Amino acid sequence: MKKALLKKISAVLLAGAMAVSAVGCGNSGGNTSNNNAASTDSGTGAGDSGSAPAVEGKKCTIGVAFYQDTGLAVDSTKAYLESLSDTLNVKFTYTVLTQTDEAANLTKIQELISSNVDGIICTMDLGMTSIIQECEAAGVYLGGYLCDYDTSFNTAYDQVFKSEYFVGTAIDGQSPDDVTIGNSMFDSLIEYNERNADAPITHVSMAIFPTWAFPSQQTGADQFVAAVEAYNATAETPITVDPLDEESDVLAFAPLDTTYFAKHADSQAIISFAAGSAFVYPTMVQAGVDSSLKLFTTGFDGGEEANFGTTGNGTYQQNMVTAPESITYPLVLLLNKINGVSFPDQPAEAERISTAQYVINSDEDMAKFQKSCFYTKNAANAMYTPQDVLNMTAYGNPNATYADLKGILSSMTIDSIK
Amino acid sequence: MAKATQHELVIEVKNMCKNFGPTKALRNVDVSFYRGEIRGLVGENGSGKSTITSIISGMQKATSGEVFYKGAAWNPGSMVEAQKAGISMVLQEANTIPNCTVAENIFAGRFDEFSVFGIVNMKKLNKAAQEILDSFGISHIKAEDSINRYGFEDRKLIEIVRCVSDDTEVFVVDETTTALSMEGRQLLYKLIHKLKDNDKSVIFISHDMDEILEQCTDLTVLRDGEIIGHLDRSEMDKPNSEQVIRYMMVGREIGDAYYREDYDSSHGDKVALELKNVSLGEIKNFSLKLHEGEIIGFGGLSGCGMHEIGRIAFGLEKPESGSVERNGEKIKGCFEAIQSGIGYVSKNRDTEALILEGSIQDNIVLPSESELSHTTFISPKKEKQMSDKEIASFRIKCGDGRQWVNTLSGGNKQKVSFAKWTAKGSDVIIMDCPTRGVDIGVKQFMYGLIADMKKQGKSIILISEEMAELIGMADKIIIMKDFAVTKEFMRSKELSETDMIEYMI
Amino acid sequence: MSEKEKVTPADFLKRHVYDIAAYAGLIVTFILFLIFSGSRLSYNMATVLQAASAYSIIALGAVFVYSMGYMDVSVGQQVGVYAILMIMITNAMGGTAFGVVIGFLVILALALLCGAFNGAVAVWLKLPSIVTSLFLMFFFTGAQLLLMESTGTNSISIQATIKPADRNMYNVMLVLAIIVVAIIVTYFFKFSKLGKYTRGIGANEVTTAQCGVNTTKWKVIAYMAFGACVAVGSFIMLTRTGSAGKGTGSGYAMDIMICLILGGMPLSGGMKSKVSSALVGTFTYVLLTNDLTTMGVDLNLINFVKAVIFIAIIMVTCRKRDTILPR
Amino acid sequence: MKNSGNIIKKIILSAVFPILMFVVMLIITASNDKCYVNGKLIFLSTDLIRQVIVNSCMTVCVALAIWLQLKNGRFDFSGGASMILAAIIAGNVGLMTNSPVMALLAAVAVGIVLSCVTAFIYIVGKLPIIICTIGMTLLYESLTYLVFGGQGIRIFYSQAHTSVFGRIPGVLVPTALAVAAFVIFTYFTAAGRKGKVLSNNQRAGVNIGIDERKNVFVTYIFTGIIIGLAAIVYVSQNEVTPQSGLATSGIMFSYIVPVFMGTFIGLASCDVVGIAIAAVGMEIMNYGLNCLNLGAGGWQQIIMGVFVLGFYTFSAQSDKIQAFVSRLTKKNTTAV
Repeated sequence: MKKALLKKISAVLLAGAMAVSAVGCGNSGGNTSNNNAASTDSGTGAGDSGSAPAVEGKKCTIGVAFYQDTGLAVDSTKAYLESLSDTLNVKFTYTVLTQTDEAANLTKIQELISSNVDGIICTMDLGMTSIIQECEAAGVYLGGYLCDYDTSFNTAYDQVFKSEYFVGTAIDGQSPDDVTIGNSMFDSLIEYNERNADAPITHVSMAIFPTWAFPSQQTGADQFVAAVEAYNATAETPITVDPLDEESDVLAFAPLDTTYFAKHADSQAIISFAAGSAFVYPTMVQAGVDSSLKLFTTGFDGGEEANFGTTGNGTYQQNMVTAPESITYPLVLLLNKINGVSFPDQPAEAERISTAQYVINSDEDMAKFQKSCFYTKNAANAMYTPQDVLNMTAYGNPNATYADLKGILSSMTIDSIK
Repeated sequence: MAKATQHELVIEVKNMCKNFGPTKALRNVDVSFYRGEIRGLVGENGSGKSTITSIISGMQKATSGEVFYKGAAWNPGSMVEAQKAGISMVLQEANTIPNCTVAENIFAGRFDEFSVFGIVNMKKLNKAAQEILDSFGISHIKAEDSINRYGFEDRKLIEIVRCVSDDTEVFVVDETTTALSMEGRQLLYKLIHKLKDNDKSVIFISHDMDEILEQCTDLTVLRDGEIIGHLDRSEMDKPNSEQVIRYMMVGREIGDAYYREDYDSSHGDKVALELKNVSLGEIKNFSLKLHEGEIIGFGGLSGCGMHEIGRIAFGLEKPESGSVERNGEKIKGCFEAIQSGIGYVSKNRDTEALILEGSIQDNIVLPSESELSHTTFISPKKEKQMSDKEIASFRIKCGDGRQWVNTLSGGNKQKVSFAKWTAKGSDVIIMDCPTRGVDIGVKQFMYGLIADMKKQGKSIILISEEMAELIGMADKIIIMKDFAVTKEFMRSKELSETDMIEYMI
Repeated sequence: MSEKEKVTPADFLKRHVYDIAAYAGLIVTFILFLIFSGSRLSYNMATVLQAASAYSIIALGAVFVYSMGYMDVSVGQQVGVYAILMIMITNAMGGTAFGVVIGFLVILALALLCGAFNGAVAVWLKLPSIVTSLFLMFFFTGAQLLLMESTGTNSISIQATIKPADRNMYNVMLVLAIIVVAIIVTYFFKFSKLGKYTRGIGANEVTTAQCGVNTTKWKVIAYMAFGACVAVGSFIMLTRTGSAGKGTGSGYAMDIMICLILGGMPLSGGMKSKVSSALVGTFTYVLLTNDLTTMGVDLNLINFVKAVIFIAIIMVTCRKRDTILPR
Repeated sequence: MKNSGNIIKKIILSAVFPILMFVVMLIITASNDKCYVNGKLIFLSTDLIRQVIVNSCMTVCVALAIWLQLKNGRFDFSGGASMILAAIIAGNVGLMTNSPVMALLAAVAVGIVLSCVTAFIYIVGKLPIIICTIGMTLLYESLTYLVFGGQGIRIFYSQAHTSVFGRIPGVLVPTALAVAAFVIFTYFTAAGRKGKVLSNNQRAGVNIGIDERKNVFVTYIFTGIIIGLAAIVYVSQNEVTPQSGLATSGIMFSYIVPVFMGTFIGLASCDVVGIAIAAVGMEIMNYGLNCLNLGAGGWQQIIMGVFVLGFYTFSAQSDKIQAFVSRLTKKNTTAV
C-alpha cells in the first residue's frame, strides 16, 4: 500500500521536483545595487505612453499560476515578484495548478481571469490549448515559466506558440533545443575527481524522470554517457556508467525504490537528472547508504547544505538550480503586451528560452549560494531592482531590446553571485 | 380493593395520563405499590400496564400526573437513573449484548467498580459475575463464556441477573415469562418471592392467568388505560376468580361483538395456500392447507416456531425441504408471494412492516407501485387517491397522507401495515401478532376487518400469542410447542384458554 | 418506538431545515458571486457553469445511489478512464464524429457495467457497497495509470472537435445538457418505481423487500442509472479541455459527496432524499470556490474557509436528536 | 484465548498468510529474470527484511488507528488528516529542537489534541460520524496550509539524525508503543470494555448505564496516541506536503487493506496479531512487486483492488467464518 500512497501523492511531489530543478538566486555580475525594492522610487507619468523614459506602466493585475502551493522556490519567487509590485504598478494574484488534471487547471485559469487579471504567468504545461483559448476569448495575455511546454510545443505549436496572446516561456535550463545538463553533470564529476584524486569516483549510475514529462533528461543522460566515453578514451582511470534500467532508474515521480541499490550494487555515485533531493536522497537515507554513495543532482530543497561537499555525510556533491529572477522574462513580455508596446527586435512568434542553470560544485559555491535570495527568501538579495526590471520593459526604457532580455537569462550562474 | 396494609407504601402513582399522539394509553391512573408484595398487573395488550411500569422505570415520561417513590416526587430521566435508585425492570425484548462475555453483560454498566485507574480487573469481574449467577441458582451459565453460546432463555435469565442487585427496591417483570421454559420460570418465581420476603416490591406483568393467580399476592386489572380494580390474595383464591378477572379485563363476556359472533367454521374448498412437508431448522415436515375464506390461527409461546411458519409461508425463509404453493405455483420468495396475492403483516412492525421515516402514503402504496406504474410513469394523483382511500376506510388518525408514520400511535401504525395489503388487494393475508401493542378500539376494528375478509372469501393465517384472540377469530387453531404441532382445535363456543395452554407449556 | 406528538410548526421547520440551510447557502454564495465578479460577471457566469457542468450531471446520477444510503468512491477514477478511452477510441478512428459516437457508446457500456458490478456483486458477496466501489477505485486508478503510460505522455488530446467554436453556443449546450439530465433524473426519481424503491431501500430495506421489491435488481438499476450519468458527465468534462491525463477526475468522488451534503442530501438516504440536493449543492460548492478566488482570499486560507463553512452547514443540517450518538 | 497451546496454534495458523505470500513471491520473482542482478536474486537481499519491517511498522501504526475506531463502530475519515497534520507539526518541532524524541512527543500530543477536537465536535454536534469526520478532515487539511507557512515538512525524513524513528531499529519504538496502547485500551481498560459493549448493542449499552460520550472521548484519546505514533513514523519516512480535497483519506485508504485482512486473519488469533501479520504479508508482496518493477505502477493498484475485494469477501461471509478458520490454510491458497 505504501507504494500506492506514494503514487497518489506523486503529483504533489512532482511539484516538489520542479521546485527543486526550478529556482535559485544570485546576482548578475554587472549589477551591484542591492537596495530594497520598496525604497526604489519609480518614475511617474501617463500610464500607457510607450516611449517616455522611466514611465510608470499601466496599472494592471497579473495572475501567477504556480505548480505547487508551497516550497522555497514558490516563496522566493513570490518575494521577488512582490518586491516589484509598487514600482511596476502591478498587483500579483496567485493560484495553483495541478500536474495531472486539465479540467481543474482550466477552471483555475478561468477563476484568475474572472478576478480581472490582465496577464497570467503559467508554470504548467497541461491543458494549454484550452487555456490559451480562454485567454484569447477574454483578451488576457499568457506567459510561460519554468516549463518547456514540450507537449504543447510538439502537439499544439500553432494554437499556443503562434497565438498572439502567448508571449513565450523561460525554461529551467533544459530546453530540448539546447540540452547542457549532461555535460555540466560530467564536468561536476570530473571536478570532484580532481578534488579527490586519492579516491576518485569510477563507477556511477543515473536516475531520470520519464521522457514524457522531461524529454530533455533522457537527452541529458545520453549526453553524459557520451561525455564519459570520450573521457575514457584518454583517461587512465576510466569511469563506468551503468546503463539506464528502464524500470528502476526512471522515476515516475515516485521516490527511488530501494531495489535500485541492489541493481546498481557497485555504483559509487548517483547522477540524478531527476530531482534528487526529493526523490533519491531520502531513499538513500532510508537504506543507510547516504554516507557510502555520492549524489549529483538537480534541485535544492533546503537542508542539503548540511550534507554537502565536505560537511555532514558529504552525500551531495553537486546541486543544480535556476534563479527565480528568470520569471522576469515572461513578466516583462507580458507588461509590454499589456502596455501595448513591443521591442524593436521582438520575434514574430513566441519563443522558449532556456535559463542558465547554476551549478553548486564545491563548498565555496555552496557558501555563495547561501547568500542568495533563494536561500534567504529575501528580495533584498534579488539580482534586479524593480527599477532594473522597469528598464527592461519597452515602455520603461526606449532602448530596451529583446536581446537584452534574453541576455539576462544566460547570465545567472553561480559565479555571478557576489 | 380495600388494602388495609401492614406493608409500607413504596411507589404511588397519582392521576397519571400518557398519550401517544391521538391515542390515550393511560387515563388519570391512580395506583400504589407496597413493599413485601408481588403485584400482578393484568389487562389486554394496550391496556396500559407496560406503560405504567415503563414510566416508573424511566423508559418514558408521563404526559401528566405524578409519581412518588419512597415518599419523594419521582421522575427518572433514564432507566439507568431508575436502576441506580433501586427500580429495575426486565423488558419483553431481548436486551443482551452479543459478542460479549456473560460477565461483561452482567456488569456492563458497572465496569468502574472493578477497575483501578481505568484498568479493569477481569479476574475479579468474572469471579463476581459467577458468584451472582450461582446465587441465582443458574450455575450452568459460565461468566467467561461468550453470550452468543447461550439461547434466548438463558439470555433472559442473564438480563434478570443484571438488573437485580442487593439495592433493588422495586423489580418489574414485564411479560418475561413467555420467553422462559418451566425451569426458567421456576427460577424467576423463586427470585421474586425472595425479593418479596426481603420486603422488596415486585410488579409482575403477564398474560398467563394461572401464573398470575399462583404467584401474585395482589392483582391490579387495567382496561383501556384505566384501573378497573384491585384483587387481594383472598379474592384471587375464590374459585371463579379467573372469570371475574377476565371479565374485568375485557369488560364484557368473551364472544360478544368484540370478536366474531358466528361459529360456523365453513369455508371454500379451493386451497388458497399450501405448505407441503416444509422443513427448516427445527421445524420438520410441516404441512398445512389454507382454504379460501378460512382463518387458521396459530397459538403458542413465542419461540415455539409459529412465527417461522408465517415467514416460510410468505417466502421470507427458504425451506430446506418441502415447498409452499399457491394455485399450483411454487412460492420461491416474498416477491412471488406478493405477486400471487399474499400479504404479510409482520410482528416486528417498526423494523419490518413499516418505513418509519416515511409518509403514510409512501408506506401504503409501496407494494402496489407495479400496478400504479404505466410505462414507468407513476401518477402522484393515483397514489394519493389510493392512500387516501385506505386512510379513510381504516379511519387512520392523521393529518393527511404526508404525515410521517413514526408520528402515529401503535394502533394507527398497525392500520397502515394492514392497509398496504388491502390496497394491494391481496387474497391471502398472513398476520403475525396483528394486535400486538394496539388499543382495544383498534383491536375491535381489526377483528371486524378480519371477519369481513373471511366473508369476502379471503384466507387468513392468524399467528397470535393471545389465545383469546385465536378463540375469538380462528376457524381452526393450531397449537405449537418446540417447533411442532401439539394440537389442533376447531372453532367452538366451549373452547377455553386453559384447554389450549396445556399444549403450549 | 419514537412516538412523537402531532406535527407542530417547529417540527415542520425541523423537517425542512435541510432545504432551508441548503438554499440559504446557495443564495449567499450567489450574492457574493454577483458582488465580486464585477465587470467580468458574464464571463464568470460561464466559468461557474463550465466548472459545475460535469459535477452537477454526475451528482444528479449519484442521487439514486445516495438515496439508498450508499456511496461510491470510484467515480473520480472512472471519469478519468472514460475520458482517456473516449480520446483514444476517437483518435484511433481518425477523430471522426462517428468515432466520438462509438467512443461514447463504449464508455457508456463500461459505465453501465460498473454500475451493475457495484450493485450486484455487493449483494452476491454480501459486501457493503463501499467495498466494491473501493475495489473499482483501485482498479480504475490502475487502469488510468496503465493507459496513460501506454501513451507515453501525461496528457492526450482528442482530435475531433467536440465543442462548439462559439463560446456562447457551448455554454448553451452545457445548460441544455444539465437541464435535460435534471429532467430525466427528476422523472425517474419522483415519478417512477426506481426513485420510490431506492428511497424505500434507503429508509428501510427489509420493509421494502417485504413489499415485494426485488432489492437486488433495483440496486443494480440504480447504480446503472448512476453509471449512465457518469458517462455523460465524463463526456461533458472532456468537452471542456478536449484532453485528459493521469489525474483527470481525481477527487471527483469526494467533491460529489460534499456537493450532495451541502445540497442537504442525507448520507443515510431514505425518503428525505431529493434531486434538488444535487443541483443546489453543486452550484453552492462551485460558487463558493469561485467567490473565494475572486474575493482574493489568500490561497492558503481558501481551504480553511471552505472547511469552516462546511462544518457550519452540517452542524445545522445533520444534527441528530437521540439518546445515543449517531453512527 | 484461554489456554496458551490454543493461542500458539492460532498464531501459527495466522502466520500461514505471510509465509505463503513469501513463497509465492519467491517463486514469481525467481522465475523472472528481471529480478536477477549479476546472477543474484534481489528479492532475497537483506534489503527485503529491512524494507518489510520498516514498512510493516508504518502500516501497523496506521491500521491500528483505523481499526480502533472501526471496531468501536465508527468509521473515522479524519484519521489520515490528523496524522498528516500531526506529522507536519512534529517534523517542524523535531527540526527546531533537532531531536527526534521531541518530535515524537509533539506528534503524540498533537494527535491527542486533534482526536479530542474531532470527538468534541462529534459529541456536541451529534453528527453522523462519517459526515462529521469528513468535515474535520477538511478542517485539518486546511490547517496543513496554515501551520509553518504551509511548507509541510521536507527535510525531516531526509536527515539521518532526525529520522531515526523511520528506520530500524528506531521504527520499532513507536510501533511497539502503538501496539501497547491498542492492547491496553482494548483488553484492559474499562473504557475498552464499554466500547465493546456499545459497538455490539449501542442502545442497550446506554440503557444499562454506560456514559457513551465519555467513552467516545476516551476512545479518541487512545486513537490520538496511536495516530501520533503513526505520524512520527510517517514523517520519518516521507516528505509531508500540505493536503487538500480529502487526499488524506486516500492516504488512509491506502493502509486500510491490512485492516480488512488483519481482522480476517485475526479470527485465527486476536486482531492485533492479525493486523501485524497482514501488514507483513502485504509488505512482502509489495517488495516482490518492486523487484518485478510493478511496485508503483497501475498493476500494483489493480492487485490491491483485487485484494480488497477478495479478502473482504471472505470476511463478509461472517456466518461461514468459523468454517473458514478451520480450513484457513486451504482458503488462503485459493485467495492468493
